[in-house]
Amino acid sequence: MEDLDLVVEDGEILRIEGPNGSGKTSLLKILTGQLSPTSGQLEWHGRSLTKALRDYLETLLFIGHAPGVTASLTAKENLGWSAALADIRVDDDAVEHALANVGLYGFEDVTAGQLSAGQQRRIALARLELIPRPLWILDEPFTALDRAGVGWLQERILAHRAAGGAIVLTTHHEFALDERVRTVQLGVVHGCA
Amino acid sequence: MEDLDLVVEDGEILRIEGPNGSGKTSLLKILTGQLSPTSGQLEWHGRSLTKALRDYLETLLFIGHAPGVTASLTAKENLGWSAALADIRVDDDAVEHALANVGLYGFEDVTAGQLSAGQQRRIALARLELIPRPLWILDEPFTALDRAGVGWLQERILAHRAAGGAIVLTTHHEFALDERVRTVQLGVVHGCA
Amino acid sequence: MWKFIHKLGSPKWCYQLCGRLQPWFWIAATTLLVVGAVWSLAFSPPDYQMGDSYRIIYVHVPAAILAQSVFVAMTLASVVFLVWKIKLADMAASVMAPFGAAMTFLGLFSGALWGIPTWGTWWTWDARLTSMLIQLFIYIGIIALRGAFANTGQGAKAVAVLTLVGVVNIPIIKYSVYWWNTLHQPATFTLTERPAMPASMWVPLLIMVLGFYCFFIALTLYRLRSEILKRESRTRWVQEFMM
Amino acid sequence: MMSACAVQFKRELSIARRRGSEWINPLLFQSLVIVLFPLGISPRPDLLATIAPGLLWVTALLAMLLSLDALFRGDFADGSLEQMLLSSQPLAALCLAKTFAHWLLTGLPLALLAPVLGLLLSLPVTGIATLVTALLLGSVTFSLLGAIGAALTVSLPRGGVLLSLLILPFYIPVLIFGAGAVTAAISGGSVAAPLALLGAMLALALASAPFAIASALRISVNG
Amino acid sequence: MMSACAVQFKRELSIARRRGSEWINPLLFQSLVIVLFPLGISPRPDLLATIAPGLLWVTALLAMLLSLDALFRGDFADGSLEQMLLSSQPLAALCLAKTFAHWLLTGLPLALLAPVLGLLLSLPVTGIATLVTALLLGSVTFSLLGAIGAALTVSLPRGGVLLSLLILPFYIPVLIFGAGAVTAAISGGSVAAPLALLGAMLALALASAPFAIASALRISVNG
Ligand code: HEM
Ligand SMILES: Nc1ncnc2c1ncn2[C@@H]1O[C@H](COP(=O)(O)OP(=O)(O)OP(=O)(O)O)[C@@H](O)[C@H]1O
Ligand SMILES: Nc1ncnc2c1ncn2[C@@H]1O[C@H](COP(=O)(O)OP(=O)(O)OP(=O)(O)O)[C@@H](O)[C@H]1O
Ligand SMILES: [Mg+2]
Ligand SMILES: [Mg+2]
Repeated sequence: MEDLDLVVEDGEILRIEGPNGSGKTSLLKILTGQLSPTSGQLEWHGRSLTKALRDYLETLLFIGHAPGVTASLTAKENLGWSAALADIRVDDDAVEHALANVGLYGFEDVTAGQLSAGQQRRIALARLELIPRPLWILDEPFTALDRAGVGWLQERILAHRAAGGAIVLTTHHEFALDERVRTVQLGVVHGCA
Repeated sequence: MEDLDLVVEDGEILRIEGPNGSGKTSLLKILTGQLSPTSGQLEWHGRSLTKALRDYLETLLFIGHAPGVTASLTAKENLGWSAALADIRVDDDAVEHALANVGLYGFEDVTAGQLSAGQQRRIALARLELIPRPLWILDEPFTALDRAGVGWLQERILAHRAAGGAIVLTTHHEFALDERVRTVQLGVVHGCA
Repeated sequence: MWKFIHKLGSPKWCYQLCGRLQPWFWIAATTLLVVGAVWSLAFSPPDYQMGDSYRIIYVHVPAAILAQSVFVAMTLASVVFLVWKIKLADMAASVMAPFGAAMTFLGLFSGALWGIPTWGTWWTWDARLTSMLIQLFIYIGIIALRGAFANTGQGAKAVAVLTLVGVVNIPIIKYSVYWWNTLHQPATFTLTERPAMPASMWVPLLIMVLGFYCFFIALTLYRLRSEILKRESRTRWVQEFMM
Repeated sequence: MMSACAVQFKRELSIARRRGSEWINPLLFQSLVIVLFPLGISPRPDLLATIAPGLLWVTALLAMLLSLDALFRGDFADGSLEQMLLSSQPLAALCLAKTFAHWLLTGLPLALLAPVLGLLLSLPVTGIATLVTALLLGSVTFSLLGAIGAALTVSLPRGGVLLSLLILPFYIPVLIFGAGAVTAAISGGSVAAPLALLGAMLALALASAPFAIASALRISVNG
Repeated sequence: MMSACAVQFKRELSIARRRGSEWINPLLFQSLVIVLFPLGISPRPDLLATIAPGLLWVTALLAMLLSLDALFRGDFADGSLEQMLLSSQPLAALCLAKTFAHWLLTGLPLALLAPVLGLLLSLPVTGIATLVTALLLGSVTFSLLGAIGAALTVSLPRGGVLLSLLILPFYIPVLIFGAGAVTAAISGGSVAAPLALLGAMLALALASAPFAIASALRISVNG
């Protein structure tokens, strides 16, 4: 990967673009502190990320390629667990409300394994409703969503920015957002033997 | 699922549309003879599908949600195996050519597990180049592809139709094809307890 | 004939049929079991070798025979289910399995009890005993496999395949006493010969066996009815029925 | 943190409940393997009684080992593990909750079943109480150590056998003192020493395994 | 069809080659479990010699069983199995090729290793030749029957223990005659009868298992 100098600020959307295999997922993994960069360094609020990792994670909501939805739990149980991991207390109403917002009203007590690809994805996205975190990092969040779902998610992202949150995302989707979205273009890939 | 009466003919593109969970994947599974419909029946060239299944499968190329690409084999080995399953003989040149066509030139001998999500998907799509079959059934083929990949695949689909082939596909993507694409709209889902 | 099979495949019709047949089998089972039990315990003579301990035979043999018959019935049901896709056959197989397992256990248990006075040990690794133990494990495997699937239809088919594979054990149980010379005695009842026991011993035994069969059928009909209601609970006829 | 652990623990139990009678499988596995021995070796009761303590321990160990492979596999495949890693909760504590649930669903039932199997193998009754106590202590250690192996192999496509290879060497001390305690109880020797050693191993595992599990998971998920 | 099977077979071998020394894992597993026994039971050579034939068979059986769980799991997860099902090639033949590759990578090495382990357990040399022959025959049956179980459980999140439950009962006859043949060879009895029975079971499995595997796979993939 070439040189890259990124700054993400509150109230900003950063979109990472690039062809398949250009390293978007790897970059997000670096940004979430999962991979350490081969060179260069990460800072958060002026502190090195490795040192401030715990505090950093408390501000972060990440949804990756794999949605992190357990097939043998119901939609509600899945969200309850996510909330516990984020250390917030939620009652049944809040969870049901979040699920209704992502269009899963009536599916609260169906085990996730019985839902379609897009519906499982929506369970993961319901975290955005349930867990208030300033920084969202989303890897291909529009995957498997239908048109209504894409529309909802775009609005949700704009609303989060409006509320002062920051979003980093990758997507191959045509992205119907305004000009205030910063885009980073990653290089083309060259085959290697 | 409601009543549905579908006829797919040569030289035709049939697009199945519908919100998440409306049964698109299930419908494709029925069309490939994997699931049997609870009611109704399938015919192929005037014969019942269950009887003509073997002949039918010889005309079919299916790419589903899971790409069918083995992580510990190289791109080339994966395609060689796909060709063998389709009972066609291919030489190394043909395989390399197909891989180059999907933008994987130089990645022929990298194991698939080391490639990005979109690159793995491209290995699966290289089957469209390598294995000549009249009927393509594709479930969300644009998933994980970058813009160039989407463009390539759309052209490839049009070329296949022009050559007299038939295509059935599902996608939530805005689909930049002409008015000759037939679209079937599946119903909205209602939650169940 | 085809019409009949088709009709039998309709849960509603079958539910009613089971309801009509059920009382008769309960009556037959009770009568046969009571008569058989009284006769065998009170009236048939003690064995000249084994004394009174031989009376275990009146539980042991029916249980052992049922253990195998139930599995054969499950196999037939599985074939019907796989070939004609009649869901009812699977429901029947699913309610029979626990009963078969129970009978296998009873056969093993009574045999073990009986072994103490006659063979001087409650267990030996003899071919029949072993194949019977395998049978118990096969039953348990079948029940476990069904429980492991969240999707009922998928579990049903998987269980049907396993049942077809498992049926190879039945001839092994049956013929183990001929193929290997073992401690265990060969069959009492065969179609070609008269039993070697005196009639006062084998007639009550036959009654007990028939009684066990009737009990099995009655219980299966009863449990099949509740299984039908459970699996068809979303259909209109069940909902109307429940109101 | 306590509440996150409690939720994690409840989650494991719910998953197990959804999957029905799965907790019974290790028990059946142990029973089946124990049945294999008289079949393959010899059904002589005196011989069986001699090998009974060791056989019970080895089969309980194998039953636990087999069930361990799945401990993190599902969570890894569906991305839940990634979420756990990115949570601000201490990963070691979450892992401990998971491991404890695993023990509750396998180790505990195995320890409670042991007397029955022991009697089948004509194990003298004087050994039964020690057998259960030793298994209760030892199986927790098995769960904790095994979870390290499960964490290390979770990203590998065929973990099963490799996991056994990694973990079996560490199980050996537990096995020796566990089976030793039972043999001592039967022959009238002192059982306090081996049981105390089992307890010490348990304490050691409890203090260090959670951190090992957590770092093994980080390595497996992020490569 | 022959060529598709050949390619399928080569594919399995390439996958195994990519994964490196994986074929060695069952051997190590068997060796480790065999080591557990003297540790857990007693290192007396006469006792070990008595239990050696059975122990070798039971451990070989367990080693194969463990490796079987992964037979179709990877192909199921990445969609390759779906492609095999939708191929116009006969699924049973493809499954046979897969199963044969599995045997070549586990059963064969286990049979060839057996003499070494036998000598370690002080098994009389007169039994060695029979041990290898019997294991060669029996392990193919193990692979074939085990593949049915693997196919039935491939879609279940935690197949391992359940697979053992389903398949062990069917392994028991093979085990009895296999261990019986070795014991007979040592005591100077006739080995022809048990070996012939092992051969018969193999023939039966070979004729029917591929179809059972194929239909089990269809059920697992499509529900
Ligand atoms: C755990 C131990 C035992 C097991 C698993 C067992 C198993 C069986 C089985 C499977 C049958 C059914 C035969 C058939 O279908 O035709 C049977 C029948 C019978 N068993 Fe046992 N048995 C055991 C112990 C004994 C003992 C100790 C005795 C008495 C000495 C005994 C006497 C009989 C007799 C007389 C029959 C009737 C034979 C016939 O009518 O077929 N069994 N047993
Ligand atoms: N294994 C299953 N068991 C039970 N129900 C299922 C199963 N798989 C899917 N369904 C149900 O079938 C319906 C249709 O699912 P399907 O996967 O066909 O949807 P889809 O149209 O492909 O959706 P998506 O756009 O999200 O891929 C869903 O409502 C889902 O609840
Ligand atoms: N596990 C791995 N081992 C080695 N190389 C890897 C691994 N995963 C990814 N790579 C390499 O890193 C590069 C970037 O991969 P990455 O997944 O970040 O791409 P991406 O931009 O997310 O692509 P996509 O749009 O297809 O999701 C790829 O060229 C790939 O070959
Ligand atoms: Mg990516
Ligand atoms: Mg779909």
